[in-house]
Amino acid sequence: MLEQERVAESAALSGRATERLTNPYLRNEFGLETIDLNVGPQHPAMHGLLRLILELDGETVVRCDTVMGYLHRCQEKIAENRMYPAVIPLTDRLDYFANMHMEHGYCLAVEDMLDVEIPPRADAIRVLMCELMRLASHLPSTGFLMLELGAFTPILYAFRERERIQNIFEAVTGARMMFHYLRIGGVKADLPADIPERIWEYVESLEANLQRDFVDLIEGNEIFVARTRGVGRMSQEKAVEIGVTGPALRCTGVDFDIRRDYPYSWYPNVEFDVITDTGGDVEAGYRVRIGEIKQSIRIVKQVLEKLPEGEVMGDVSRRIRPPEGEGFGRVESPRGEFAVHVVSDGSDVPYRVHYRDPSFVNMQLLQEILPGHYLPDVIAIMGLIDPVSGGWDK
Amino acid sequence: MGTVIEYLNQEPWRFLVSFAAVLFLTLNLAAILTMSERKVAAYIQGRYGPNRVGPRGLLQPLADVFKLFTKENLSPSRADRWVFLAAPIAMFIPAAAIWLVVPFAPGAVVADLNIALLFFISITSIGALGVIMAGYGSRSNFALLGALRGAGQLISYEVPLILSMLGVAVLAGSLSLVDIVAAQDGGFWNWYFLPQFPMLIAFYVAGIAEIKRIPFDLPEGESEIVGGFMVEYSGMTWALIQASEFALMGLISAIGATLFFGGWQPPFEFLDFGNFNWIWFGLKAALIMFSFLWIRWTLPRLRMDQLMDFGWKILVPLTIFWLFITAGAVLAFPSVFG
Amino acid sequence: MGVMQKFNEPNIITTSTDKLFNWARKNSLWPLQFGLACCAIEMMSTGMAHNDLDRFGAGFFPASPRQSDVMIVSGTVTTKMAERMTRLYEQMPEPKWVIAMGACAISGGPFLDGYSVLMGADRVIPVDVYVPGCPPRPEALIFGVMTLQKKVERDQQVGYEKPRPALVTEDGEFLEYLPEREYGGISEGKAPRFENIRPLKRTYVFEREGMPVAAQTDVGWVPEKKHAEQGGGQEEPASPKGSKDYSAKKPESKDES
Amino acid sequence: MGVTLPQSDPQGRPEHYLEGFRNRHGLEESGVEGNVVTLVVNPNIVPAVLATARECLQIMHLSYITVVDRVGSFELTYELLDLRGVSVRVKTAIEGEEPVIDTVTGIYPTANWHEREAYDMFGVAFKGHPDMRRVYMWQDHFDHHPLLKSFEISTKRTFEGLR
Repeated sequence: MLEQERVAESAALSGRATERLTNPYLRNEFGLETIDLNVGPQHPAMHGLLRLILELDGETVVRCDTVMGYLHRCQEKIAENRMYPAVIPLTDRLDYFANMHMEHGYCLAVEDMLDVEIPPRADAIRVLMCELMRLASHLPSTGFLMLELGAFTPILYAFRERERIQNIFEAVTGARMMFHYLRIGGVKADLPADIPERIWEYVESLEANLQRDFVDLIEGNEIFVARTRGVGRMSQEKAVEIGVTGPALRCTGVDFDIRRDYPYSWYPNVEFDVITDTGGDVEAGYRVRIGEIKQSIRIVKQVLEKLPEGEVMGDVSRRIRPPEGEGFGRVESPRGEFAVHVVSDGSDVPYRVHYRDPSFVNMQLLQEILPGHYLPDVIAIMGLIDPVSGGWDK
Repeated sequence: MGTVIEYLNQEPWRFLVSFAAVLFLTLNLAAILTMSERKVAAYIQGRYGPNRVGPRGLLQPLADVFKLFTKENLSPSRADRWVFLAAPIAMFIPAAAIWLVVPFAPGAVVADLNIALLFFISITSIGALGVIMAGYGSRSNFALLGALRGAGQLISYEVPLILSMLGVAVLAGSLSLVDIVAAQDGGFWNWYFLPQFPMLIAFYVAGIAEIKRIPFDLPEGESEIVGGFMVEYSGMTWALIQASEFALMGLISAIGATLFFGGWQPPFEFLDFGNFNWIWFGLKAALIMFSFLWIRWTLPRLRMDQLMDFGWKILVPLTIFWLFITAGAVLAFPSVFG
Repeated sequence: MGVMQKFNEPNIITTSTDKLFNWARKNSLWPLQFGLACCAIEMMSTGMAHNDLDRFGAGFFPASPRQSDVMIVSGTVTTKMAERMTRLYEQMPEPKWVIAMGACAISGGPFLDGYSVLMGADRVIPVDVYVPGCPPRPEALIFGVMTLQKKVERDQQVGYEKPRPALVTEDGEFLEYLPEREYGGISEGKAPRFENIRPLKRTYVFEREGMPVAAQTDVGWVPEKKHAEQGGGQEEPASPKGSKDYSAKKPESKDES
Repeated sequence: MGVTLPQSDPQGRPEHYLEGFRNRHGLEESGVEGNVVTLVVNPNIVPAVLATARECLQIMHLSYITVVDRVGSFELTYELLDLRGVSVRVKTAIEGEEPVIDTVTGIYPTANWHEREAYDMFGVAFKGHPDMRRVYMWQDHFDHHPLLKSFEISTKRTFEGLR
């Protein structure tokens, strides 16, 4: 009884499933005898809840179809049901590996509508927190890449560093992951007195063991090179065409970084260079991330040296009612360009909030470059894009 | 007491008692190795392993085994039931049977076959059959992929395994492990890992591939095909497959110690303990086992085509080339190589 | 366990085997790798070096549900995922437990008025331990695992009937999808409580040495006087305010909830 | 062959883009403030406008497509970036309850999933889209478009006091 129901159900959805049940040696339109592998929502290497329906000929991927929505938490509908400051905790849960950047994007969008002047100290603290968050996101993403290639140890070292950063975040904002630290117009509270030294110490220690734990352990490894060089190679036109942004785009050589090209917040007073690579494959993505970690350390040091004095909250009235109109915020999150478009109708509640999530757009790469790769390469390419399911499913 | 041992020494009883002892050894070795794997992994990764169960965590394998005893044995509805249930047995046979020919101490070997190496090779190929049965039996795409990868890998890595052992057989002039160990007496400079160093490397790498451990972890690709051929197994059937995998690991290190590091031969004359020489055998096998554990937690996994290229294009030519050199050396200087 | 089923109330044989097997199950709870959302990151950092879940024997995260005992529902369960979650729960071999980690898995959390969010994992699968927090700290999850270990310790093979999972109706016939009503109710953001999941009797008591008996309640410590007038809430099960019977009528009448 | 991007300082470029659009298409409104060019365009010439942006003006990146449900009509905003500091916003308004507009997937392939998401959330149909399916919601029996203002959620907070 169950079987017939499933067959009927799949007949409705797509014809091939039923034909396969009756004739197992079915050939698809390319004349290949393929099996459908359902790399389902619960899978150790799917960076969250993504279901890839891979049509495999042996181990080579012939066609790939992504099914999303397994973590669709209706962020945009709920945002239309909250007052302006109350949406900030929701943005934390968007891309839960880059919480600070999400808050920053939303706050920039709303401040774009209000004509509020953000004190320089608040801007500097925001940049400091965002760069620490970038460290806490790039390190585990290299760790996940190695975990998916089969090495279990680098992820432990990555999370050891992330724990230390989370201790700093806890001291500053009070929470380990969901900070709700930024406010519209500034920052909730000033840095505690001992935090700058602690951050300086930590950044020094990270710089020391970054070479030992991450670069030496991974970069020279022949198996890592064999598994990642030339895998998921894409040309610059293809990457820009698909709208890929962030490390996945920079690894093909296009040097586009929102912090430099569309400067926001305190980034103009900080020098850093945009890391690009020419490979366009998974190994280039790894190198770009390691380079960006070094750049973030450089930025954190500069911010700590030039931390301006002053209060941390602009003069914003307790009840935020931006005038009718639209606000735009664009931020360079560790995965790419995170943009927020807020439409207000003059009331206390945003009329419409639209998040442009980098993981959602970068994932279109899967359908373009996967055919022709082996199944283990699919997992490596997921490591190149490093999407987060809270982001793409909104 | 003496008469009982006399009585037990006769043929039918001697074999049964020793086979029971070997089975007991295999299961315990598997349990100990699961525990040591988790502890070694933990210390490599900078954390404590299981240390809440019993004194410093030593009862952890006991807890795991008892829990797996009482787990429900599920088998998928569309699975081919008999093949599904026969697969763990087929994978456990090589791990248990080959201990019969391994010499633990002088005179302490269950069956002194004069074709011990041939016996070892033929039995390990049953393991490859077990993997295919497991993958086919559980009727899921992931298991099918794991089984096909396993078949390709295990069969194609038996060739370098065999060739790397032939070098030792040529030197020792016999296939029996007891003779091979006897031929390596004297100090460690007589052991065969010196003249047969490339063969040792080939044996070691093919051994890792034979026991399906990282970097040749493809049949059970943890992060790609979720559990490979083991994806549908639960409870005791899964425990039997895990036990066979760890026992085979212990076995490969035991055979490696016997062939290349002189079995129970002490490294120096004065360290000879007479009948207690099994300490040396245990120490050498343990060192090789530790190196397997060490490699598992540091290296990533190879891809299927790289695995095949490495096996056929590098290991097989290396072993054949070194086999000719050994044979030439034995013919050219019969006195030196005896 | 054929022989165990013959007895209908615990005796010397079943209690001693219970003690042994419960000790074994308690010390090797293998959680299924089932990370949904942000709580999955905290679950991962629980398994990592800083606070190590492997110390309790629970560090081995098998990826396939066949080899796991505990399903840690860590993150928001959306309706599209609820059906997958029940299927995974069905595939786990029998002595299985569920830890609902995080506010989303307990009751929908910050996404209360989400149209596609399931208001808590216990609407579709029976949950044993709830770990509140958004996301709960790794220490909280370890405390949840230890609480589950205490519950497993008191497990009885005989005389305790585990609740049926949701995808099995009264007469034991399998359901392929969640019943239509489940989808309907959810889209209005107030999904009714699924009535043939009988709430578990809250017999659990967390023993803390040196604390007064009254303090050992499962609702946390209540001051002495207040506790008395609450009728010593420890004995009778704290059932929710009366689970409404939704099966009969379509829940389109807005005023009822 | 790499992607050529304009040099870094966005001095005269917004005006240059505005010129490019003005003399190629009839724009309802257009304006430049700071580095942002805003165009309001009739819905049926949106693909043409974006084609000129892509081919003639080398604006390579379509950031996102926002749909706003103004109860009677739908307001679409196409945000284009030229990856060097200038962004172009093309706005259109589609009347009626059943919005239909031509797809831009041919010009900017990245719009594929943006349009699928717009269809899933608002029901805006994009003519000529390769596979117009829902992205987030489940396919079989959920025939609402959740982000429409008409799709009420039961726990709607009313802010009478603060409206």
